Amino acid sequence: MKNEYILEGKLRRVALEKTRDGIQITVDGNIRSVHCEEIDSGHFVIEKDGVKYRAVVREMGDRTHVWVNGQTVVLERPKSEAVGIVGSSDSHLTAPMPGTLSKLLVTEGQIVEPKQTVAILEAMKMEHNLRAPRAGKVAKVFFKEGDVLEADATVLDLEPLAEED
Amino acid sequence: MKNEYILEGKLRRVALEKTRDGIQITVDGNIRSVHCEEIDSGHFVIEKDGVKYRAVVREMGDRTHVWVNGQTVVLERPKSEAVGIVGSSDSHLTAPMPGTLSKLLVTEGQIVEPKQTVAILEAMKMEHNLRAPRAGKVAKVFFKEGDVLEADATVLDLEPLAEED
Amino acid sequence: MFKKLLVANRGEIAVRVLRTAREMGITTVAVYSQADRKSLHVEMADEAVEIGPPPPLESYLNIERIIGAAKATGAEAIHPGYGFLAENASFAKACSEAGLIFVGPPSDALRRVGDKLEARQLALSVGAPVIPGMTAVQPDIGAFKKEAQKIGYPVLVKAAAGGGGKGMRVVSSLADLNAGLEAAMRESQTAFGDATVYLEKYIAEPRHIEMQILCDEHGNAVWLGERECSIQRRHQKIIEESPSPVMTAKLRVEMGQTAVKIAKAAGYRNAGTVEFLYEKGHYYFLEVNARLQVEHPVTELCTGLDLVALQLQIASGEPIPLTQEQVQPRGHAVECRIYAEDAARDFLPSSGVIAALAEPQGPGVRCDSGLREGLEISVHYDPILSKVITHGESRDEAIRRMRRALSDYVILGVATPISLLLDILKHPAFLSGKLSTHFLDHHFADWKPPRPSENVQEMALIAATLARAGARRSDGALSSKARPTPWQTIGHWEIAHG
Amino acid sequence: MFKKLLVANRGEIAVRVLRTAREMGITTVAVYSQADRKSLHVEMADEAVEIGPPPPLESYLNIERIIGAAKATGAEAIHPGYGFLAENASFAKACSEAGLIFVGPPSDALRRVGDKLEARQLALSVGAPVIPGMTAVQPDIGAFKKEAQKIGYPVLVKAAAGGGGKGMRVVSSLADLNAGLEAAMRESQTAFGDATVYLEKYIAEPRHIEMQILCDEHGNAVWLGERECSIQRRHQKIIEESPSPVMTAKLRVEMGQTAVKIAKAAGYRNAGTVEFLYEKGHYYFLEVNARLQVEHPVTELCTGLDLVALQLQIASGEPIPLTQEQVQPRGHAVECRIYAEDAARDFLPSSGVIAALAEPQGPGVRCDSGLREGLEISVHYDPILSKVITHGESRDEAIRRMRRALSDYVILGVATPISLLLDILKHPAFLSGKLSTHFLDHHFADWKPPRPSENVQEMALIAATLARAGARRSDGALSSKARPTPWQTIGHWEIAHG
Repeated sequence: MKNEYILEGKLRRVALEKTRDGIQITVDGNIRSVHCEEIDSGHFVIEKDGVKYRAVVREMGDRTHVWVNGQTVVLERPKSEAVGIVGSSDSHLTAPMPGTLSKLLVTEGQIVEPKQTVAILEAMKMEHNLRAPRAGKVAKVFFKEGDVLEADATVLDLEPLAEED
Repeated sequence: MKNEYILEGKLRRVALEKTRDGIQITVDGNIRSVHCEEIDSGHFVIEKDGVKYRAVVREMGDRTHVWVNGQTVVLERPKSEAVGIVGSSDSHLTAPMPGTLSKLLVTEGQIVEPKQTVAILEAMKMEHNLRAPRAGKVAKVFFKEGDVLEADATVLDLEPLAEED
Repeated sequence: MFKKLLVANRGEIAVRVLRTAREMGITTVAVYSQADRKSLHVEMADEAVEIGPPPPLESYLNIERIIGAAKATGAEAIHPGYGFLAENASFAKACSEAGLIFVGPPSDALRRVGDKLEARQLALSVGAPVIPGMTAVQPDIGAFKKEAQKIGYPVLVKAAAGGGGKGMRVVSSLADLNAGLEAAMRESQTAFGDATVYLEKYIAEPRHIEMQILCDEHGNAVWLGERECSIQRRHQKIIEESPSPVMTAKLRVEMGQTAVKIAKAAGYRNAGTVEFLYEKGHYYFLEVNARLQVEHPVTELCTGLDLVALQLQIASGEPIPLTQEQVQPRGHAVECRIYAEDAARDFLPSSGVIAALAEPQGPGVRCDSGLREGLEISVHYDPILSKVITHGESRDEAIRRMRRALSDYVILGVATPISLLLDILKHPAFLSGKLSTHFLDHHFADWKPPRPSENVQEMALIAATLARAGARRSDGALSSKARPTPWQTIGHWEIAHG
Repeated sequence: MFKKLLVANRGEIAVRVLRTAREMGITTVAVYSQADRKSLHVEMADEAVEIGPPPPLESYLNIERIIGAAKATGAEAIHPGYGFLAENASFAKACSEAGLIFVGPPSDALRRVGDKLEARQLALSVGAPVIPGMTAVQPDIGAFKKEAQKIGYPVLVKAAAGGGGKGMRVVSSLADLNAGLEAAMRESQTAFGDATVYLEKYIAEPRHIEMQILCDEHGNAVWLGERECSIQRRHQKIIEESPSPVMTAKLRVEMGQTAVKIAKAAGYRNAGTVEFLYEKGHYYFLEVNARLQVEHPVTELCTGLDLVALQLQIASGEPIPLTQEQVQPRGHAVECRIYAEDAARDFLPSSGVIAALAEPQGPGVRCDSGLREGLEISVHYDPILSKVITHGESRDEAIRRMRRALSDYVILGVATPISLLLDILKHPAFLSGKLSTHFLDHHFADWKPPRPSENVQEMALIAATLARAGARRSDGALSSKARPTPWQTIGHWEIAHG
């Protein structure tokens, strides 16, 4: 089988192929000489060059979380959408977690600086500052103070500054 | 769904039935008023008359092991074989676990008393006495000393004592 | 001793209290919100009562519901844990009015030490050193401006009802005073239902050192040794230890005696903590935490005592079963708090489902946890998941043991600060005991999680692919227990070279 | 300190040793038989080497393979755990000949204390009280008959190379002597590869009390307090505790000093245990266990020391880092051994797969385990699965804590003695400390597991049926992680009345 993941912004390819001697693993086309032991469902011990790696894998939607020797690596499945769509973090500001919009500090049409706090979200008994990802003009605000937001809800749209701004 | 188990030698019937108000549970035809919470796969908290029971269930072949509040209850699925077959413990002596038959203390035709040690099985670095389940005559011996036995292998058959024995 | 106890809390602390109560042969009652139906504390208690919808105000902060649950189940006493109603004087009062034992200080003492300004007065009255600042509630911004001017910027705005770093703001100049006051008041209102704030001198490089105390109704009081809790983020502790690297035997006795004096002056009862700031050989009274604290296990591992058992004994009217001389701390203990939060993104709380879990075990390792696989971490509550506490003969051994324990701790599904904690536990300043409450700002302001090595990345990619292969193979071949048995999985693969 | 350690063992003890080694920054190497590929100790080590097929003689007892693995991986030292090669003088010798540090006594000392008769002579030479019996190997049955006649029946036949109750038989009359000798010799040959047995007076109601010692190569030696291990089945300990309920401060010092004297006379080094029988105020030297014992955690919890860390320090040539006066045991500790065995069927070992597992946690609870869900418990090895050790301020607290811990311990798939242990921990004779090595024979000879109440039976039936319903529903709906997520399961059922 073949598998593709995005890791650190790069597309990585893993292939498992049955051969006469066992199963051949390639990463980005390079054969990897490893010894794999499945300990339990989603729980592996992999040995490479005499070094052992403990790995625990859980798929969670589009993301696969893998714990390897005390570090957590998050792999993303490549999106089927066409490349080129602007990342949401650039043109929209989204709620990083569910919570209550306790303070809205900008209005539509206002120009904001990068990292400027534009709203305050309250969740888990704490206040969290939502900051502008870049400079821009607030094109649209989708909520008002006191609204309860779901995770990833778009709070506001930013549009690029025109030359004259 | 309906389920049957043997518990303490008795046949017990459990039925789950969808009703307008939820799911109705009957045990041996009697409705049980309980509150069930599935915590995780095979892991339940059941409340009856204000008392909580924690239960962990694992099916293992014909047997279902259930841990309930610190006690382990083993349920058996009723065998499809016709009722009336003599239990293996009564007419055969079986190895309770895998091991080496280190000593055979009876020969075919010999009459044995209940609880008499008839063979010694060695497993896990220990000797274990195999004892006759009841009085009887050794009808057949299936292994010799030094043989390696699987769990549940029949070591010998016992036949009931005739009147004249 | 009473026969039945209701635990008015959730998560790891409810589990921890339930364990000791069960060991003492006390029947236990859990309460839970609709979000916590499948929680460990609900499962562990002998009985459990649902007390309302997920928002705390409608469940864990709902005094009427909780007292109702106690009456309905015949509980004689209520342990509040920490947070929620633990330091709520009205709740303590409502308990006693309902004929229930509140496992904590009497309502009066709670009110006295809960008001930061009154607590300050109490400390002054017994001669304890305090931080320069306001001594009474001030009605308007003008008074704050004047006071700030007097003691000099930077100043610290604090919630009078505060705790846990909530409702606190450092203000470094007059220009920022208004905004700081507003933010602190808003947060204080949300967290404690009380917007009263006050102001004090901001101590630049303090250590946070606190003293655990016990008081009973027979006039006995002991101190159980200090904890240093200087490693904080967002004014909230994440690593605690005992003894403090700067503590001397003489200073310990002095701070212990001061702590007991303050508690006695307040009419305090049960377990509590007197917090101090320490800088350059001087210490200042900070506040009283009138509850069992998150970091109490550090003291338990050093003293060999069970603070919850002692709390229940004291609450049932028994005298403290040991003298000051019998308190003999031994070795060194360290606690790391595991929050559902992203340390690389300004400690943003993280919600989700615990998809994989393996908790650390072994000699000298304790893990106080409310977790299990499949548990949903809700957005409604404080994001503390668990605590790892290690004990060793020396500070060095306790720290090395903690590093081992944390590197064995598997939690997938929510972000945790484990890799930050591991980096702190390796940092030269931490290892040499050079701590202050600004430790993280000084040394970890731009911290990013260590980048996985190319080998670790490749192993993650391979393991993820193997897991998909395994999941595929087990389709349709699953046993009725709904997970593949070992021999149904892909098993042992030896990969031939080239 | 050496940099790389090979652990020549498996199961819980390998895991326990690996934990401390990792905490000390030592690189670890595990060895494993083909049956143990998926074991926890293999996963936990930095490197792992397969050493042969499942039978111990071909793997864990294969000296050549183990030393080969150490050389191949560059390990400098070998920790043998307990059992297998732990007390094998040839192995210790082979290690030193291969330039490897054996973490244990020198080969000579092992031989000296390993021969029960020579150990007896050693004890006599330092004036330690011993049990009347043979003082040398005897060539024929005639000599045994004569000796038995002299000391009087009942007598005890023991393997000279023995330990752990293997190769031992009580003979109560001349008629049974022959059969007893044969059985003991056969078992001894199997277990230790040596059929030599000897004979001594059988003490009717002894307590088993042992003293933990440490010796270094600089001539230092300390004793760390006693453990009482009277609760035994098949001559093998199942519950151990410290301090012993019959111990006095005076007797403890006397036994401690005697133990150290014997060890010094033997040229002993590293951690070891001197075992005694105790009856009516008298104690008799029994034997030296020249290894880390199964029950060592009891001493660790009381003293706050890490015996494995001390073993590694001593083995690397460091002096014992504490004086006799610095050893200050505190509180009370109890250990329960969890074997894969059926206590209701004459402790018949049980093999199978660990189908469900939840290990006890909480303050004062330690669980040393080599288990995980899905692990196959093989017929090839000693059936110990794990140990639960609890610590409390008093014996009562430690016992109550143990009851709570055991009643939380979920193991499905193999039989365990947990319900027997729970019954022992409630028994009046146990609670009052009236122990002897025949405790189980006296009080539990006809023990049957408590019959589940009708309610418990019904809950088991209902849960089993719900599990089947759940398993069915998740067919075809499984996520790729091959187990149903919580929201795919049957969830919350409220059953209406009537």
